[in-house]
Amino acid sequence: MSEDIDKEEENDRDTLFDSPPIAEQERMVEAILFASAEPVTVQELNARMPFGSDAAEALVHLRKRYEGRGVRVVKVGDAWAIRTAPDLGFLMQKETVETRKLSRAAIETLAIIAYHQPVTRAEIEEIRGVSVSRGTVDQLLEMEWIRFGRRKMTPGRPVTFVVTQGFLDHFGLESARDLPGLKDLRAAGLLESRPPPALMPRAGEGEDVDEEEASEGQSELFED
Amino acid sequence: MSEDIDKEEENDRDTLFDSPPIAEQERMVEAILFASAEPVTVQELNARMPFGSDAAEALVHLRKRYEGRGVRVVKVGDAWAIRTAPDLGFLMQKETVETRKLSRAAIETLAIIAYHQPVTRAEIEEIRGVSVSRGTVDQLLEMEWIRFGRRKMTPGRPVTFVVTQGFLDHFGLESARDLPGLKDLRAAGLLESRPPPALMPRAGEGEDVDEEEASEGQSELFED
Amino acid sequence: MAEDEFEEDRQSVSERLAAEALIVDVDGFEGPLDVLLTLSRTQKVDLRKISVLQLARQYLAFVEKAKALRLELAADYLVMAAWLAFLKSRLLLPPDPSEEGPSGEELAAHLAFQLERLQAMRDVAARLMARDRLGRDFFARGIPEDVTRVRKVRFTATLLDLMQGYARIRTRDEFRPYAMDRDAVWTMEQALERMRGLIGFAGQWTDIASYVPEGWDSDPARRRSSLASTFAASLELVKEGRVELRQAETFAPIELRRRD
Repeated sequence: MSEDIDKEEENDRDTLFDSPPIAEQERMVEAILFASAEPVTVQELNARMPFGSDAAEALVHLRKRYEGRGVRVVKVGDAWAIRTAPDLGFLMQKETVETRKLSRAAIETLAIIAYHQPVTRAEIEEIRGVSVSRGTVDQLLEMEWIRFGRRKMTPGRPVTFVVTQGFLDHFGLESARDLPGLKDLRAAGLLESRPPPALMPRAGEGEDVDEEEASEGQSELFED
Repeated sequence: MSEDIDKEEENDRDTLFDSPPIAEQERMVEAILFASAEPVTVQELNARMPFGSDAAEALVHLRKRYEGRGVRVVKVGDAWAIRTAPDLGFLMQKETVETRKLSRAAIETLAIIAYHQPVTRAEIEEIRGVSVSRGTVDQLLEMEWIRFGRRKMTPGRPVTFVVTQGFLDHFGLESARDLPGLKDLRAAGLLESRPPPALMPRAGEGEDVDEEEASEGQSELFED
Repeated sequence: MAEDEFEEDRQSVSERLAAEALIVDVDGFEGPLDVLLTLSRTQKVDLRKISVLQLARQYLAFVEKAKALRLELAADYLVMAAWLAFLKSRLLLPPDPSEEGPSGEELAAHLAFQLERLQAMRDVAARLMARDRLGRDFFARGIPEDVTRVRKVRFTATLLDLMQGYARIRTRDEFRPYAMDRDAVWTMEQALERMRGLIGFAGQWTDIASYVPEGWDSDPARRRSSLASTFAASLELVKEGRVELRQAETFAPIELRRRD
């Protein structure tokens, strides 16, 4: 039995002192990020690395190491990925994947979801002035650029849409806060959802949303 | 050779058309190797890079840069690719632990060892009424629930088995003496005083026959 | 600047195009708000300074033109036209203090806000789509190495399992042959045996239910089984010519009598 006890003590020591040196952890993060086409969260990195590793710290080092190189360590939402430097895109005609051309309606709907998220279908219709076709939303869902968010706590509890990590990855955004022109739009009050005065004609017969509370989520998402 | 002459001509042109600096070429090779779905030959690299580039030289630099890193530049046939460092292969595996109930044969063997330790294989077979398969004992040894005890001072000096500290920990026992006795078992309704069926095969009688298998098949039938 | 010199010309071209589009291709517009936004561009001012009154007039003219050309206009276009006509009248007439609801200026301001917001969304959408994009300008790993899943089985057992296992050995019950639990089954053989001994006394018509063994009529499963086997045994006895059966009507008791 004393043998077993010795062994246990050893294990304890392992967990206390034997997390890999940070240079080694950096190599591990490097290998995992290189291997994956999809962004990997810090949580998942830690889960795959030996006990006691600190992927977040290793990432800081790794990111610096790849500054100015042909590939970069980029942040995508709460995950990390390695992507080629955009200035070298011209070398990659071979790798270019022809993405399905999005309709104007789809592009506008996507932008509205990105800048106004979480946003209901009725709110999108209010902004665009026309009803949103099912196909448009379906297409964006299928591309995994948008997903369902929380339901609004308004009558009818309508579903909301938010953009995904895939969206951020595709457009090279660290977070939804980095959307181009977001600050200007907010300063100009264009992200506020102003309730239309009575008698105003409205687009579509979307869900009956209480517009007063419609923009509550927006601030939540973008405020730090 | 004409090739060499061509190359020289190329080099002449280099000076004329400003081939990218070698550091830049290294970045390009890095990005191409990263993004390509297949290993890339030097020839193809040169074809994709700006005129006057020397992918072979850039590769030498890139290869050196990745020495000792989490990924390496490796030659695959006559082409080049970036691959995870072999010593980090374990990071590319995700372990999922599945908990399964111990087989009836293993539980019974374990129970006999716990109640009768130190006990020889022959004794286990005598008590169980069937021969004990190697696999069952090995499994229990591997789980570190049993270990070898002292040899018996009987002819043939057979090895004995005893339970380990790990076993006691798992079952929440301070010592093997804390196992409930036969009386407790009966009081708990675990011992039925049903008479044994006639013609009970006894251990030792048919050692050639693989009784273990037969009983295992049977236990499967009874397991819920 | 040279650009300014061409401004006038270019505008007139785009205006002409817009006018043509308005006339022939109503379907090309995404609803009344889109039309209004297009019309507002002809005012050549910042959307914040737009004249909603002028815009209302332009829109109404557009609807009139479409009507003259007998173009089918969707209901939303007509709703918007009616509303803009109403807005126009509010903007033109001095405010009536007795009137309820928002003022013409408030309505106009909101319309201007909607147009500005829609334009802003279109602008950022264009900026978004012009960004460096994955798969076009920058690229993900070309040869991803999938994470292989290694399944590791961990065996476990409880103290109860252990005790039960040991108890099983001590009681040697592990070779009990497999048998269906027959506690609630009264077989036809059993019924036949029981009835053979009893029918000698059945000189009178007797309900066959009375042949169900004692203690088998309370539990539903047992009652069902014993009744079925008693009935089947009765049929067997009829076949043997030892008894006769009768039933007065559907669902009435089935009665049995010895055959002499």
